[in-house]
Amino acid sequence: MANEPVHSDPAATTPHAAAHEHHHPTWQTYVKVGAVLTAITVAEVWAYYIPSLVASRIFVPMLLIMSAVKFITVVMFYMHLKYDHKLFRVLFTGPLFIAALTLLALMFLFGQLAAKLGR
Amino acid sequence: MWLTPDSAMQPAVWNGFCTEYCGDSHAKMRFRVFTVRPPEFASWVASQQQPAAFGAVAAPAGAVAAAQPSGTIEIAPRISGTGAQGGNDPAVRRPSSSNIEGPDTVALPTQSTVIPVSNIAPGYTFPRNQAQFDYAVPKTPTPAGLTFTRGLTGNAGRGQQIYSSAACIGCHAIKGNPMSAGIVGPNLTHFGSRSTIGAGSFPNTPAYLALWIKNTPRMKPGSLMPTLGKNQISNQTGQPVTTGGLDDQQIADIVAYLTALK
Amino acid sequence: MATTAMPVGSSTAPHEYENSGLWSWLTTVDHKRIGVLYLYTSLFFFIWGGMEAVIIRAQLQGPNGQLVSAEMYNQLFTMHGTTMVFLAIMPLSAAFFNFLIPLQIGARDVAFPRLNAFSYWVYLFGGIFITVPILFQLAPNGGWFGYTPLTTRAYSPGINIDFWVIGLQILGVSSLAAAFNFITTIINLRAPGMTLMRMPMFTWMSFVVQFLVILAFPVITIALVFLLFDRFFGTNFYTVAQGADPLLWQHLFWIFGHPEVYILILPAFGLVSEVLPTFSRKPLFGYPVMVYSGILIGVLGFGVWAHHMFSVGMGPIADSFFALSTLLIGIPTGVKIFNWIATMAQGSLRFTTAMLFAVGLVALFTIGGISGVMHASPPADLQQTDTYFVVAHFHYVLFGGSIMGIFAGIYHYFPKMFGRLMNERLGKWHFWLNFIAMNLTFFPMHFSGMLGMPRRIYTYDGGQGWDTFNFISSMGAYMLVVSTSIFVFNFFRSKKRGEVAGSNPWEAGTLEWSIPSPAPEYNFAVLPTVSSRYPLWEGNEHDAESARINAQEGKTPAQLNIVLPYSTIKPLIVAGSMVLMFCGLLTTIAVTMIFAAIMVVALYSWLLSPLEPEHH
Amino acid sequence: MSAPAAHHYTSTGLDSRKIAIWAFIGSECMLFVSLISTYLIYKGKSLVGPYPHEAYTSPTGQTFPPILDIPVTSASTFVLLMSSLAMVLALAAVQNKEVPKHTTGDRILGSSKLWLWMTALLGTTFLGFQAYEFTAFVNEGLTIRTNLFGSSFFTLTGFHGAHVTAGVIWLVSLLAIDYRRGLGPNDALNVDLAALYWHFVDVVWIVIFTLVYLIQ
Repeated sequence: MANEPVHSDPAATTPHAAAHEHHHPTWQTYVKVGAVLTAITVAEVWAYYIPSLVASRIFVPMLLIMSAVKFITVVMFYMHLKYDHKLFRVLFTGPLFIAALTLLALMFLFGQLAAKLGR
Repeated sequence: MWLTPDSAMQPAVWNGFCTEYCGDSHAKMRFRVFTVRPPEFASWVASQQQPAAFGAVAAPAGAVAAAQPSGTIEIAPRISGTGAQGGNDPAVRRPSSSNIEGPDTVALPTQSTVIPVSNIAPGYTFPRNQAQFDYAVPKTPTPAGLTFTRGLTGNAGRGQQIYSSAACIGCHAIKGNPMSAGIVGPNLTHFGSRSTIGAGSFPNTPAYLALWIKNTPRMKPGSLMPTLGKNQISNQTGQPVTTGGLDDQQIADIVAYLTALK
Repeated sequence: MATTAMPVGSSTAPHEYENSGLWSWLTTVDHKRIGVLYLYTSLFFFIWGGMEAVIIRAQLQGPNGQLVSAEMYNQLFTMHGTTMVFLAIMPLSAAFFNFLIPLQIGARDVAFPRLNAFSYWVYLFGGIFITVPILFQLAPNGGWFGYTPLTTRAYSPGINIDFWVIGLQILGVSSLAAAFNFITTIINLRAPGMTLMRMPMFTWMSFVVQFLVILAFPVITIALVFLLFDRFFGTNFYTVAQGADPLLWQHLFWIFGHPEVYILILPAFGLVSEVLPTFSRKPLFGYPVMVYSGILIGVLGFGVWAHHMFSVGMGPIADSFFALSTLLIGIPTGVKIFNWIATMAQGSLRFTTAMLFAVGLVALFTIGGISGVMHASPPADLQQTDTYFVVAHFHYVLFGGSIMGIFAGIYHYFPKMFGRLMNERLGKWHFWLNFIAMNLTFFPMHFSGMLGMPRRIYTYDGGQGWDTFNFISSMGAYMLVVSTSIFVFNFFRSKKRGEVAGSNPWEAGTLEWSIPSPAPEYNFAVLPTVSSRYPLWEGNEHDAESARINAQEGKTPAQLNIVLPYSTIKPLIVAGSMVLMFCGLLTTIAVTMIFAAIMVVALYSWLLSPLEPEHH
Repeated sequence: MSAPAAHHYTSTGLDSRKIAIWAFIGSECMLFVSLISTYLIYKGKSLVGPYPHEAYTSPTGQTFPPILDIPVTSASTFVLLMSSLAMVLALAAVQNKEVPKHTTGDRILGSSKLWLWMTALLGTTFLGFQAYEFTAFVNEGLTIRTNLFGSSFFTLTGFHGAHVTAGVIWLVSLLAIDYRRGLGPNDALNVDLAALYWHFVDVVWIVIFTLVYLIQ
């Protein structure tokens, strides 16, 4: 939830504990991640140009999944959510969760959800 | 929304309010719901679909040519609005709820008589006796200082000419009066059969109607109808109305014409 | 412009803020002085909104009132709503956020002191921007909710709604800036030993409120951007002719609107949760339950918005979903009420004025809560929506809830802010008059509402059964004027001649009471350690030691080797130029360009200048 | 940027500004979700004017091809992805500036100035693509006033573009500081904030690209 209390709060650590270990990934990792992202983007655009695929029912879910994978990849690796303090994960996933629910609710309320699923 | 009156229910009228905020006229968006029996409702619907009951030009495709009564109307003595609890302006007193002495007052049916649907009289059989439902009659006092000359008699025929040449036709439509085809204002084809004017602001009597036409924005703030009475202060310009203003006699004629549109 | 050392205050008469010249107030970054600024400004707007309410009640005292015209009435009730929500209750809560949070968590100041000053100045200029138009009869007249299509250019061609749209955007910036500041402060600047589950309840409720702000305000910002674009650039987000759906505004507004009403009430809940334990001499009953119910209210707050829209015909599925979620959110609120009652049970109660107001909240908010749950069910709401029943409901929760809680907070924390106690006798007069007048004013509205009196009507016909109820309400409103003036008199008199209060006049248990009153500029001589929820009541010897040091008066920051941030005028300049930049939309684009440039220059100079003297 | 006085006590050991930027990103999530849901709500509801994916013939017989240009937008998406890569390399360069050369084999690929330049350049290229796309649409008869698609599309991509512009200005300011006094590890946090903001703006474009351009 957005403001779940952080249980692993270092209660009485010395005022300035050694900042959590700073082992950020190497530049090779970053370039590999960049390549993966590019590959997914190319796959998405390529899928767009296959009429049979576009007409099929799995086109939209497939694209959403690929976009979600890219989203998570960038957030985890480039924004260091994987390596940083758990607090940032809560600060980001909480609002993201509420935002996603609001988006789904709004689309349902305006009848677009049925339209999209019904396609 | 469904209202299902139980069988024992006598004909009644219910006060309605529009509660969606819409600006200056929000407090004056009221309506009435009349509970009637099906045949009365059918006769009302049928009569509403007829062209104007007075002065209707024979429409090309076989419309019923209504009779041409040369109705005259005596404007009731000076308007005064004594609201139920005493309007705070002594000069304004509400007229007693006298019936309209019009050319074709319709005898009111007693509740028991059932009117066969086929026999659709040009008027309609609706409980129009205001006294019977006093709580539904608006008791808003008329604005202070807005008066109408007393004892004028309006002629419906002349009223139709004035109506058809004045600004009215720009906003209002009357089915059967080809000149009048405006859609901005309400349709006046069966204006005479309405029980109130200005969305429940005032009872539909000649006295109120005359004041209504003379200076609508003062009668109901926020209404889009311009000030028509000659040398009344117009709310758009703040100056007295000179060009195209209607004097009291012209207004009386229009009142006669509108009241004839049963 | 290093801060001047603070003269040694005599322990008898509490010192005024040392260099309290105008310049020191314009450049302050001290969270306590910003809190006091918020308090003064929001009390002024509270009285301003109250005056608008009195004129409304005078107009509705009897049928066919002639006091104000329809146009003026619409501007009055719109500004009454907007002023009370955005310029009075939220900033009154912000006054307590600013003043209390750092003191309660044992911090020297908020995380970003200059950003804190910026939020205040944006609020002040935004408040002036949206309040001045009513003096020229150009005030917004679309209602505090501003439903489209009425507020689109086609149906509100005037400049009124432009003031409203731009005013709310400005106030949104102020709230958002403050929210980021407080989230970081609460997470990062807690005293050693103060885990999240040892934080005082007011800070917990503020924590939830800040998340509500950062998640709710962006949504109304977008709704207002759409309205702004529709009105100024001819886009068609709300133009039905182009196939748009005006309900988009209602949905976006209420996605913000409902969390907003929790933003208005949770700080008052927090203040009551501080006052009740203090005057029951007992810790708060069920602390963890209170924390989790606060969080649950915060999270569920985003799932209930459409109960404001049962009558727009969203269909049975949506109606029943939002009815259920609204009923669900009633539970954590109810849990809080029971916890407060349990706190008072078997406590040795001392009915000071603050305690009376806190108990007043528990009583009146419960009435408001119950009348709220009534129209959680769509069939009942179809009858009650847009009638005075709803007006009664939200005045019970806002006046009976937020304002009562805030008055409790003012009486409770006045000594800590100004070093003097407010007069208890006047306080009791204020409470009882306020309590009676509040009920006189708002209880009859339940009946006129159920009899079908619609909201926002500037007049009504007699003989519909509403006349006596409206008359009683108006009399109650005039009584409220009397009770509020007693409060104002008591407030300003006690600042000068109130009884001198030591550091802990109420023998409360939380950290803010361990330092002298009024609190020194550096707050804590040494960072306090915390090992329980009430350090002054249950603290171990380590806590007591730090509390003893902090209680000493008259130490200067230099003596204590404490570095305080520079006072700076830059936040004020950035805020001022931002607001004037927005004014450009109403005048010429050149004005916007000029002030945008000034804002960017001032912003860069702010960001590049050091926060505080380099630590040698 | 003024380096924070290091001795300030924090209860989590983290820097306050990093907490603030993450809260800001959480808040911006709601901002962009409102914009995106409005676009999705109004998808397919435009009464007139050029449509995103279908051709349109106006009553006067004028025909409009589907207006969205996928190849150009795919290129601009690739440019923004690479700018994210450049940004993260710039951050790594700043963080490991003083780490002795021989051990940095796996940490830095070039100087911070290089990568900051690359990020800013790629960002500006993306803005160039946007500007080209906007002018192309206006010439083809789709302005912000034409229909619902125009309004919601231009507002959504406009807001995103404004955020990218702010990001580029932030990066150029960092570059200026880098040239004036160099960016060392103790400035790393300021670059980290800019990086987080930049990656967030890129992630929002990833969602927009799929929802607006690829899904019919």
